[in-house]
Amino acid sequence: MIKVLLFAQLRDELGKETISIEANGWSVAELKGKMKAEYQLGGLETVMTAVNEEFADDDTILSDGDTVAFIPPVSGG
Amino acid sequence: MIKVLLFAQLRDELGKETISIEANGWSVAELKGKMKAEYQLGGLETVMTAVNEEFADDDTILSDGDTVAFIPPVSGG
Amino acid sequence: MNFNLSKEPIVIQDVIDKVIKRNAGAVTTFIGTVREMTKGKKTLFLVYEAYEPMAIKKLEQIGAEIKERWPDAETAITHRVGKLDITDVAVVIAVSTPHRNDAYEANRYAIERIKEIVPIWKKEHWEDGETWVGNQLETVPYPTGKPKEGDIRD
Amino acid sequence: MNFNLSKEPIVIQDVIDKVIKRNAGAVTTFIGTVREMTKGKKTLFLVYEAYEPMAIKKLEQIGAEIKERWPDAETAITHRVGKLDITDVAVVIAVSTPHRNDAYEANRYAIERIKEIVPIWKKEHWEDGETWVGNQLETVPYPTGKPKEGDIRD
Repeated sequence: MIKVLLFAQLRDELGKETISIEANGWSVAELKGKMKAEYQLGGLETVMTAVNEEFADDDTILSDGDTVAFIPPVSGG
Repeated sequence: MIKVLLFAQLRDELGKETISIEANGWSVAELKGKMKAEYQLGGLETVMTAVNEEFADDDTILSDGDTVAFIPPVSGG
Repeated sequence: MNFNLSKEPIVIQDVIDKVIKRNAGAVTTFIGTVREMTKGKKTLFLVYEAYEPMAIKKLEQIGAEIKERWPDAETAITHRVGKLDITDVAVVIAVSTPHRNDAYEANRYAIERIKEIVPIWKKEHWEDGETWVGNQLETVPYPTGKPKEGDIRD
Repeated sequence: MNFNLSKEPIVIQDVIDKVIKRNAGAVTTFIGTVREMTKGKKTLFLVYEAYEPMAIKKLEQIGAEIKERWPDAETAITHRVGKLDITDVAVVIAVSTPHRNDAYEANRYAIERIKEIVPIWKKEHWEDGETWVGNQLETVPYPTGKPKEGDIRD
């Protein structure tokens, strides 16, 4: 299983902070496609993605136990 | 009388903080000449001069009651 | 612990103390506070949310990047999370260096990088609603998750 | 009293508090501390002397100059006088503005102007002697009152 973390407007949109998905061997792009298809999560083409707390690109392959976070444009500071 | 204030190395050189001089109607340049001739005060060509707490140039004419300060290059901050 | 998040009000002096050194003649701080008016709209309060472990890692990374560019610099950053009122301190960045130009430049580098890579989000609460502020340049409220093109740096 | 001299240690927060405003999102501070090593020479302590009434006037003038260039800026400056040990705070400049770029630039303007026009002098005490530091750019010890040509800005 892959743990997916959602923040800010993404979390508000989905109504939950974390979900678990069977996605072993998927790319980040495939996971995004799934999030869009199954959860109607919008705007994912403009969010950054972190895998295990490091930024990752759409080609990154996921493994069981990974934590994926979708990072909407940040606004700290 | 004109009151003359000395700071930092100028004061150390002269050995006193203030002196009074009869200099009504003199220019700042004339006062500097007097300080050099009578007190052997060196380096006055590179100091700034303040008259009554405002920077003044060598042509400024002094009047009785004025306070003149010789301002060596500053090093605050 | 030069890089951290705080649920409590930030004590500015504590952040400064982390970077004071015998050979640092210059310390700059940047203090971000909650501003009441933004483009004519009145903010009541803000909520900052962070992806905490990653946010700390990214703050540490900014410190490492500064160290690479300005080897004598010492950096400390504390970012607040939770609810903040007007004038509350959201972030404190302190940088010490032997000479002052570096202290200004490294500090400015830090705030720019925070706005690019640190996973912290701000939700603005106004009299008539609330919105996640969505681009890191703070110029465009961004309720849909999709920044407009042509946003310019503040 | 946003511009003053202090015989006692400067409380940084007090200077910052003077510039915090509801519409100031950014505050920068510059904190000048006493550095131990300068060009390989070890400082034991410093003494700052000021032409006090004029120094305060000139600090106020810097505040007015900043106000002219950055009308939304609020500035406070406190400079220490007397004996200072290594790491003691010599000067604190706090500037608040609605947007951060201005806060950095106005702050930097203030420190440059202090080094040009504020009648404050620093006497360095080393293990083997003491000297009035004589050019405002802090690059040349200046025991004779006559700066060398070609000094460059720090």
